[in-house]
Amino acid sequence: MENIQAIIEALVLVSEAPLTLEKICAVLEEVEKSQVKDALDKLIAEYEERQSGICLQEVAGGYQFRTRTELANWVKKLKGSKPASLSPASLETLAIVAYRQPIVKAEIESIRGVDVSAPLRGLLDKKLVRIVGRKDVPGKPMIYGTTRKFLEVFNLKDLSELPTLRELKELNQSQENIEDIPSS
Amino acid sequence: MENIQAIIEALVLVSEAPLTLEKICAVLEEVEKSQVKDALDKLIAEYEERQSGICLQEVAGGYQFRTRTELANWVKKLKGSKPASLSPASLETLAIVAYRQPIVKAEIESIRGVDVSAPLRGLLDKKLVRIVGRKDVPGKPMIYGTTRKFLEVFNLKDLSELPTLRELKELNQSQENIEDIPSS
Amino acid sequence: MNEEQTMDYAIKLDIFEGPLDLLLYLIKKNEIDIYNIPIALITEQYLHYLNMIKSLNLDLAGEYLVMAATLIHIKSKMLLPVPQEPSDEESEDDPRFELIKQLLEYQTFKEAAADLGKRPLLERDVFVRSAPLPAEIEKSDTEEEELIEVSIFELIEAFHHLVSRIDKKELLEIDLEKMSITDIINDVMERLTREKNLTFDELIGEKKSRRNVIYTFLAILELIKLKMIKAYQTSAFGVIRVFPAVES
Repeated sequence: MENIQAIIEALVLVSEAPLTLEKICAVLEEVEKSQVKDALDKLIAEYEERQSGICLQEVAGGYQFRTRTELANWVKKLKGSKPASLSPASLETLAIVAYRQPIVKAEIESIRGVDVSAPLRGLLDKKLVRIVGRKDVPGKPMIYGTTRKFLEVFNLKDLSELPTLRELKELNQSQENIEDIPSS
Repeated sequence: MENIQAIIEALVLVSEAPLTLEKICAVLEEVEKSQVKDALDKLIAEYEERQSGICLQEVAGGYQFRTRTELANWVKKLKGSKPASLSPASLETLAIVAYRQPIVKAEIESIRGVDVSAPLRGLLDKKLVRIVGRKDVPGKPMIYGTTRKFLEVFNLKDLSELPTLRELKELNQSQENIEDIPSS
Repeated sequence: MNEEQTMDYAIKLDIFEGPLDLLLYLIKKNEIDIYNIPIALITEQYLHYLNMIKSLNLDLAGEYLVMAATLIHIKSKMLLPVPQEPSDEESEDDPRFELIKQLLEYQTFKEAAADLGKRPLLERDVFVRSAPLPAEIEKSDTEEEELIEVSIFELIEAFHHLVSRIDKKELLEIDLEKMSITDIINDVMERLTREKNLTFDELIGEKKSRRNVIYTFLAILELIKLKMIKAYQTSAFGVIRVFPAVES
């Protein structure tokens, strides 16, 4: 068999979406999963060491070649198009869905304090958020969650890679703090 | 300026078509064409030397990353399990079957306004739609409905979990503007 | 207020994401402790902003007004004399408790959103290969069962476009109840194809819930109407036996 690393490189390159370890293993039937993982780690390190313009990254539960962030301006210069960025309303809505999923629209609205129809719709269109089902309560509201594309776009390996909510800890402690409020 | 080679690698990776020398030079304004050419030759040699699974190739008047020909079989093996997406015609046909089932072909066609033989066959092949019976009317037309696999693919417990058009419209609604403001 | 200040407000109003965001701004501007909000001051400033929006003829979402009412309500409650004996649940009694909780939670997610925005974003900071694959590997004969990647949102979008294109009003209504019956219709047809004929009791099966009986009955009526099944009864109150209308 040819060099495992070389095969993996080829597979990752041709893959449209981040390529999962499982898929690589399915192709390399006779190779141990741990060996495949080793080869992947080695490849990542090699691209890193070489200071190549592209790097092999673990994202959205798979592996993908991506350009190095420092080179973004050069790539943008080539592409010429300005990327559509997310509005603060969309980002806030997305953050709530990401951290609180599965979540229904009313819950998102109670946190943001505003109607979220428009940003939610936009996120569905952009495929960053999806309908995961319906809640079994009166009215059967739809439940939302993030997609794999969300992980891809935000460069996340998986949801557990999301930074923990710093303030949320404080929020849990706030109960105590609030008890200290002097009654005015 | 960062390493020219690294920039070129990034540019080639993201380019939709083989990237021409001219385009690279246009991005790297301050670099001499001969220097860019040198960097490209060096890169080609490096990928070659490393026996990497991908190689930088000059094709169709430009440069492109390609998998090494010797690895074609591995790539084909991977591509065999590529997830298919549905064409718009299939998606529309599927939507009609899903929301209007049980339904006969003539009814689907009257909604879509075109012949649906091809997409319907495709959906039957993909096991998203099935024949649920025949109607006891002249011609005994076949009646179509969705399958269990349809529910699985769309992550639904049952058909009542399908979103309704009203819910979609709600997401399209923009906020209502309110005129009255209480005076302080 | 002079022209310049008015403009200042106009610009700022644009950047608020809602009443909570506006409140957080006021809290920050006044360097107030979020756990001990001087409600009178904040209410006054909040309402001031709202009037500003009004005078500028800008659109104001209803949520801002709801918050104004909430603030005024809290303010009035704060004016009431506090019961003398301090209790453990005093915090719950603080009229500001809910608002503070809401503000802290919103602030958390506002920061989480900012953090998300700072991540290396695809198509902004990082890029992936976008070239189509060479034709010879794109097409390969598949023996495995095809996987399908499509979301439910795309499905309803497709239906929506279709409906808006042809403007058929009767297509618009999708009844969840009806869809529940459709599930049973599919189930009935599947079993009939297998068993050739079934009695009503058999169709209802073990799950003899009121809901299930009614839905199954409605499904049978619908199937008869659609001429997909035929139902026979040997005598009044006798066993109802259903058959596929057309032998498969």
